[in-house]
Amino acid sequence: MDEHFDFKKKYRNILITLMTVGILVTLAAIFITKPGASRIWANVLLNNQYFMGLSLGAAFFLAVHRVSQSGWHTVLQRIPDAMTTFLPVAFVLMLLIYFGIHNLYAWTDSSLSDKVIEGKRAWLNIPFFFVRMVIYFAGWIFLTYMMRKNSGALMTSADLKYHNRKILFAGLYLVFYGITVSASSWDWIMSLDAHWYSTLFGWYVLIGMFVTALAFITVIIWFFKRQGYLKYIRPDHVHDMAILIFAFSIFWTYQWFAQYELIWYGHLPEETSYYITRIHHFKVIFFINVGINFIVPFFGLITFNSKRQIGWVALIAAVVLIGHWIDYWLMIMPAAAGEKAGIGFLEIFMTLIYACLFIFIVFKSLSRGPLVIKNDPYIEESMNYES
Amino acid sequence: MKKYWKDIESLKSKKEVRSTEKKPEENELFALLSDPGKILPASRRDFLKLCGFSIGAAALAACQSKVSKAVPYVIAPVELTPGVALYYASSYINGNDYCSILVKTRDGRPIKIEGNPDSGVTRGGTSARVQASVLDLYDGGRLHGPMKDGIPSQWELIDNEIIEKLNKITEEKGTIVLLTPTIYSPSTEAVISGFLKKFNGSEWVEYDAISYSAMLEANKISFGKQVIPDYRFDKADLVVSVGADFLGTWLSPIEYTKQFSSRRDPEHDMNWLIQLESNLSLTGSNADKRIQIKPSQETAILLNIYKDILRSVENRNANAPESPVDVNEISKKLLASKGKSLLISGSNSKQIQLLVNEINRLLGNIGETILFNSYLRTHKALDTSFKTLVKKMQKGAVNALLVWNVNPAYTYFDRDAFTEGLKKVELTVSLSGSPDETNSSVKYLCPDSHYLECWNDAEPKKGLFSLMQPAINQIYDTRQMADSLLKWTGSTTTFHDFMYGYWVENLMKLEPASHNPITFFDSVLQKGIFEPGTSKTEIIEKHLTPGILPFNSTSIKISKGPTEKTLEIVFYETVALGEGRQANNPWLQELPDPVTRICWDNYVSISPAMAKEYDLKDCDVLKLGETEIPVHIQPGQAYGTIGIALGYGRLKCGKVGDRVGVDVWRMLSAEEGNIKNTGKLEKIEKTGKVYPFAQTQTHHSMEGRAFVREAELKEFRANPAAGNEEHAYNLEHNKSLYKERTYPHHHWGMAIDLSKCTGCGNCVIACQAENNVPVVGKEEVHRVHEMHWLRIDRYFTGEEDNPEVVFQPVLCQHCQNAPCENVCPVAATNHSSEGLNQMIYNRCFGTRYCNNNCPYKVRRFNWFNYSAAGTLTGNLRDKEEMTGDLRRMVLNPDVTIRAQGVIEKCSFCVQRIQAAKLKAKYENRALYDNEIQTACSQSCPANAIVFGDMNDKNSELNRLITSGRRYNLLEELYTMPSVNYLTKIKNKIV
Amino acid sequence: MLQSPIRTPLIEGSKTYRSITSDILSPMMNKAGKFWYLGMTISSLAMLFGVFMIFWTVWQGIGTWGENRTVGWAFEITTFVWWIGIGHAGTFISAILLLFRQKWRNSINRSAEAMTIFAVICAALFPLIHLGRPLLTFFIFPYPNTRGLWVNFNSPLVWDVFAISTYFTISLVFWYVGLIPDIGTLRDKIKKGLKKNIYNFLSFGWKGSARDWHRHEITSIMLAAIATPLVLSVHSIVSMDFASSIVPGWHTTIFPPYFVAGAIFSGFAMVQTLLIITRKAMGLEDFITASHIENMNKILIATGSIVGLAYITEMFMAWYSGVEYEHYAFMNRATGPYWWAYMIMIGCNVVSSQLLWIKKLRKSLAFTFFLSIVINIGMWFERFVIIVTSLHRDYLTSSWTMYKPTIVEFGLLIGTLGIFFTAFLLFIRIFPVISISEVKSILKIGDKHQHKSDPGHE
Amino acid sequence: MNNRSYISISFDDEVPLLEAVKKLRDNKEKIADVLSPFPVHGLDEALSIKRSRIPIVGFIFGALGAILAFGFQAWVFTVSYPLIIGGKPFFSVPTFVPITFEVTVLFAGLSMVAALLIRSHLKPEIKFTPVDERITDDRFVILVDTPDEEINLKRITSILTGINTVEIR
Repeated sequence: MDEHFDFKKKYRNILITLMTVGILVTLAAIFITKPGASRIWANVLLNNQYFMGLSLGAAFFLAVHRVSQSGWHTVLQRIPDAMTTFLPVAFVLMLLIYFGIHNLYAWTDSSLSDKVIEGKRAWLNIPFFFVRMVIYFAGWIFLTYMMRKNSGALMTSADLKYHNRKILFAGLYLVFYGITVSASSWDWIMSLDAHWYSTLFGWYVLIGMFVTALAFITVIIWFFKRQGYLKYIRPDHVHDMAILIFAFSIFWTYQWFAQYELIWYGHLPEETSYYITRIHHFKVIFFINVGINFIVPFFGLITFNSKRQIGWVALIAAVVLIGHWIDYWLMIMPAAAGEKAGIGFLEIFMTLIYACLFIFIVFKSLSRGPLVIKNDPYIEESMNYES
Repeated sequence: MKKYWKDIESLKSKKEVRSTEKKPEENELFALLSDPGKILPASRRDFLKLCGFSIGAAALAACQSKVSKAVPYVIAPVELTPGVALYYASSYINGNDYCSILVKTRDGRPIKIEGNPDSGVTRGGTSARVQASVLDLYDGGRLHGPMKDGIPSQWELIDNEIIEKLNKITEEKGTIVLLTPTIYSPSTEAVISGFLKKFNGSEWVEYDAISYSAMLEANKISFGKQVIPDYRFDKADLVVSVGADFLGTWLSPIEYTKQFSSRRDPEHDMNWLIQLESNLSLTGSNADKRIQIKPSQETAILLNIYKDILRSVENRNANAPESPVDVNEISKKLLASKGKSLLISGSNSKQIQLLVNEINRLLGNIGETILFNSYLRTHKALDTSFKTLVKKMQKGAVNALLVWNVNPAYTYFDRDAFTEGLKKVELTVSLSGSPDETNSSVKYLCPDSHYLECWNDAEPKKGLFSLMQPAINQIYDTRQMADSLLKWTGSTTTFHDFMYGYWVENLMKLEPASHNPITFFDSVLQKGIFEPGTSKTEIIEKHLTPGILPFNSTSIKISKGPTEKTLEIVFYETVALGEGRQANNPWLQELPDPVTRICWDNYVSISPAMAKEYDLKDCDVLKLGETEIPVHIQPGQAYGTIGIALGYGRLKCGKVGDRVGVDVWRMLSAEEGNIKNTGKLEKIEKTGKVYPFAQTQTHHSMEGRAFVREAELKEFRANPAAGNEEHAYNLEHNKSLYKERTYPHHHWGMAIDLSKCTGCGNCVIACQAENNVPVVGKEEVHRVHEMHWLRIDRYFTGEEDNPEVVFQPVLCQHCQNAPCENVCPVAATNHSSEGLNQMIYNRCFGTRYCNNNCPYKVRRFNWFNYSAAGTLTGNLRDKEEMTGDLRRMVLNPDVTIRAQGVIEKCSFCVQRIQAAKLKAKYENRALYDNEIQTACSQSCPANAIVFGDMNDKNSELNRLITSGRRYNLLEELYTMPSVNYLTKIKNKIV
Repeated sequence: MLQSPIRTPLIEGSKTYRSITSDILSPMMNKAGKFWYLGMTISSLAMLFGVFMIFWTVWQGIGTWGENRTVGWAFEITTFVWWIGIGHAGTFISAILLLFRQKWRNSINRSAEAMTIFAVICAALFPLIHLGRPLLTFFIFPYPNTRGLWVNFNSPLVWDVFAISTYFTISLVFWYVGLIPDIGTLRDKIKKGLKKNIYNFLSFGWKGSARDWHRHEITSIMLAAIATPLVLSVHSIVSMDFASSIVPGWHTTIFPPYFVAGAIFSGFAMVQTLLIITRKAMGLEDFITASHIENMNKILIATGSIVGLAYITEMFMAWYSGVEYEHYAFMNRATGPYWWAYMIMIGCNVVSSQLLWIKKLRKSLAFTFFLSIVINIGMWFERFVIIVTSLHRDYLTSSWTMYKPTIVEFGLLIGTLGIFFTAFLLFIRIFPVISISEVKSILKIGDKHQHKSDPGHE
Repeated sequence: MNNRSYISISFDDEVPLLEAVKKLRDNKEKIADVLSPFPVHGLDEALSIKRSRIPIVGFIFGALGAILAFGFQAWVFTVSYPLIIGGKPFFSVPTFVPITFEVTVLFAGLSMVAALLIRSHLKPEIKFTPVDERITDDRFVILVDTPDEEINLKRITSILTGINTVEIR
């Protein structure tokens, strides 16, 4: 019950080494292959979005379960809680975009005389862009902080008011996140293709974030269990995580399909432009994206037994994590870097830097308290959970 | 165009049968029946052919007497092949309207009228009225036979009685009056003069309801000839029209539209049109500059123009009151195009017409744009002669009145005087073919046949002749008017023989090459027209050399400007209904007015500013004197004026037209003997009632969307894609997610030149006739259930009070990426390998999804069983009786009629495409360019619509669609329509 | 199974297995009251009215409706989508809540599923009668016809046919499979007579064997698993009827999930309407407790907010797209001639459901009942707004027009309401409205007393 | 089944039932069947009932449905009667997806229900005599397979002493 995660020196060293390697290779890649400023900045944006998405998705996971008064997740709630601690860092990283904004967003060019972009100026202008960015992050950081604080308080106090407050902030987070996840994805991703629009886009990104967060939580569970922690997480919990990955991968595919199908069907040039760029130049990646994110979790987790083995589920989750990285790549790169886009050393190692940083922060946070919040009113229910 | 005649040429050798005026079908048939012992050799094949034809024959015969079984022909009529259309060249004559036409018949039934491209007058053009006239043939409301005192009678009995009475009157030195509209048939004129000779003391009075008598009188003074000159809009660089709707209704609109539109080609030289008018007319909506005036201001405006021009041409001064509008520009423009301009006025005031003549003389237009060699003969009547007649009748000085084809009891403003006079006439005979307000109170009805059942000739313009020939046997027991007159004169010849004789005697000599009367007549009959070369020199009388016209501007009276409060009324004819002769024609009734887009009604047009002032809304009912009439707010109506259409509110024309709209003829008045088409009104009274219109377009702005793309001529000259910049953008941006389809063989397409289109509505009726489009009636149009496959969208641009007008014919665009096709669950609409968007009626079960997804809204749903092809019997919704056995004879057998609950739409006249392809295949050749004409492209008097194969690099269509003006409607949707529009180029006068 | 002590019990009152049986079966064992007869009379009259209007439509033609050249779909498709939407709550409750371990669903799923089936029947009527030639409906099926022509698989309407029939079949089967044990109970409770024979026949010989229960449970959960994406797909496909077109206001990618959310929203509202009456009329307050109502209210807030978010997204995107047609379509929605419908939609769906944040209102039965009706109206108007305001002013301004419904169209709506309530009233007297066996299986979870007295059962 | 003899042990609650099952199985008694008014939690494990293969049936038939539906649509559009529709390709995969999905679900769902009915011998029957009419109400019954009723009755009663049974016969 009073399990503490020990963020051993060994782990730290590995992470720091990997990060250093990442930085070195990234720099080398930049100087040797000369990928162009757009592609570099697009990578920054891609990783910002991806790892911020992990945090936001984790918070979403918590919020949904808390609001629906679900008990089973209680034993593992510290993991997503820890994932949300990355958000302030994500904020700083996102602010970096300021320096590359002209390389990324065509609409920042004020000399551009384009009727469509002219019409969007009220929304798409640099000051407002950053004002919105600050608002989004302020809200996310504050609400996740409050959620974390109240659930953390239950480590020491058994007062039900923390529990209730935790639920309250979860509800507020859902509302705020529901609105801002759409708006932020329009801002940061959709506006890369300044003409293109899709009403579904925000929700599509939301589900992507959720699936990645689920996958990441699962991978962490696997890792911790390997390290001997989290004994009380039983196949029943894994089963539920697997069901969620399975279900929301299908749901993601559904949204992917809904967006693609409707645009394919309507065949209006202002909409198809998005897919034309991606299918014509990146056909393989385009279909790999659907393959990884749908077929792998679907067939990998369809049977009863496969859902109950943490090793297997974590493997599928890892593939899904890569899959959704590709998904973001497809959303961002073709628009930002054009035909020069590709997956090379730059992409892989810059992601490595981010991943190490992210894991470092998560582990750090996890090491700050017991892995189980023993005063949570649902803890006993969760420990004894049977699916 | 010559290629077209392939059809008719093939008839040449078979002409004899026609010209003998036998009715071989019937004669042979009955001969056979009466001699059953006679065995005729007929192969099985012949037998089948005959069986096929017999269906048509039976249908025909059914109209005369009940036939309980079909009897096949045993000897085939030579020229008939069942299922193959025959075309007869003929002429459309209805009152003052004239058109040289080809009558398409199928299995003995005329089903479609097409323009005769060889005619020097109408040049292949038609009008909505001409197109619709074929339906009049099958009007069950026509008089079915001779009647006496309202009781059906026999021709022989009636003839004897009339002859007896006429003779008696002549003996007693009484007066016999023959009352007709203008007659421009030379043979009929000869018959009439024979009649007048025979009955001593008889008179012939011509009466036109819409009269141009002031013009005739003025021309008599100005030019010494009481004729309407030959206006040449094609020669005029500048047309200034004061209230003359020459593209719509003025004099000879088909001819003028042809001429005018030939000068609207921006690639060549474009003319200018300045229109000064009160109502927004069809011409006004096509004008480069339109100035709103009150009718009372016309004189002052013209005087000012006169003053300017006189000063500049002859350096003389004239008095003129202050002009209500700035005429400097007009005068300047007129002077700049001396000899190449044309000033016309629609007024029926002698003074104004004199003034117009004088200005035209000063400008040197006489002999240039105003010619007299082939003057117009279709309007000859003087109002004074009819007025005299009415006076005589009232005095009882007329003993016999023979009325043909005029309806003064309805159209004459002082109709009470006429009807009162009519009662005092001993012998009243009407020769009109349809019931009307006049012949409902005459003693003898000797109904005329429909023009498609008649022989006749015409000389609409001096020296330009044409023939009319029957395309069907008489449906009813009717007799053509000229035959009746011949009979009563005591002649034994038929009018056909009489006419033949007349032509051989008088006209053959005009063609020195011909010697054989039979071949001469037959060749004319085959072509439909006879236009012997007219002499090149003008035939204006010598003494009328310019400069000494008997004209004195000081004699012109200027009526005192009415007070601001007084409203002026302008009475006008609508393009569809004219004076109301064809009021019983449902096609015409349902044709939306080109400008107001209202059908099945007339109304008071009122300007938006005035409506605001009087607190009027659309559809409010007003009381004008004794008549109650609804209001329509019409942008572009001159402030202080209202417009009301004549020709409505008939009471005795038949089921369709009775009580449609309001009769306002009584509100006319006469001035100096000429009937004015204007009036005054002291006040407007609101009744508080509301009357819903059947209006097919209720939103009049394009809302900034580029449906009709426009440019000025100057811009166009600088950049052929002016106003069409979006097209290039769209071409670049319209990229496909998948491979685009190609249509390697034929790819049918169409180009519509918006610069040329005048919006007249002729194509709408042509399409309706060709494709069996049902009529739905007023109530249904009001419920937005109209069925026209082709509509003409009309948009206003600019300010509300003085809008510019653009027209855009919209039909199925035959999109290559058709949104409608995708969504049909049963694949009832799909694409042919030749690029046609096909509609399979019997597969359609009516989800209307295609209609929702059609961005052009060109699909039409059969909301009710309109055509009697419904799947449930007994639920027919046919207020206009379009589905009676007789009316259905107008149906084109090549086009399926559509059942209740199915969608229908334009097919690009696929039946014509298939027929032409078959023919070409049969003749083992490729299709010629322009060989296939859709109903709309064929009938367009402005040549605005061109149909063809987009794959044919040499086609006219390809020339048009490769021009910078080409664009597609809503092309940003990437539907890739096969219908292309060409930008409207306006020759703006700033 | 352990339950956290802070949770409210799922079933109130001190129930035993036997009392559960007798409580739930009482309507089947006793004579109907006069209110039942009154309700039956009203709803069957409404049904007859609707049947007459259907006849009238088929006989006369679609022209008897207010639709026209420009507005090809209006009232009927609005009502169709409305019913289909209502038909989503049942499967949502049965399937998705089952997967999400929401135990409280056990006492409401049966009636919600029945509601689904009746609503789908009402909905399925409209695609049929809205056809111009309803007698040829069979054209829609891909059968080998004499011309070798199949159907157009590109058309969302064909997808609709597959989606709705699959949905109906699976819902019906799911419902019936769940009913079998309860019919067994009925069979054993009724002593003799025709009724017993009928229930005997319908019970499929249910014994209650452990193996049967095992298979029954697995089948139920697997049906739930496949019904979950099914329920999503059905309304998504219905939304594609609109979204795959190119009509501005219809063609928008958010439609599939947004329609699903809207469907669940309206479905739950209808469930609330029915359950609040049913629990009162049939004395089932112990099974369908205030916390059930509150839980459903929470789902109403969630789905209502999603719907509201979708409205905002659509509005924003219409502006953001820079496409004038889109822009106009949405401006016209809010400020055009049908602004009132838009206001009803916003007011009834977004504003009203947000009131449920207030705990007091969320717990108030009267308010919930009122609100559920408001939401039902609002959701009808949502579809009306989407369909009519988009169509009546689309691309070519020349074709813009207005739509006004006729009495016939109102008759069809009233008629389907009649069919729905008639069917529901019959259902509550023929089958148990609450799943007896499922309620029994949660009896001990919910009951604190039982829990305390018997702590070691887990 | 009915012509064999059983000993039936009735309970009025599932807790003693589960205990009894455990005890009986520990004593190697052959439990023919356990009848209950609702699925008793833990009974499957107690009786070691193997997880049903109904989901596999569903998967197989679902896959069959998917292949049939997709194949049929593709065949119709490319081989049987290709029509040019809206300029779209004949083999238009995105539009085949919805129907493929629906047929998959339909096949899977119906096949699983069919499997349930067949495996559990559930079918409409005119005559049916339950072991105890209260099984569907509040009785839990264990049927123990037995060749000799009297001897076994005693043995079983002794096994179950201390467990709250309603009736053993």
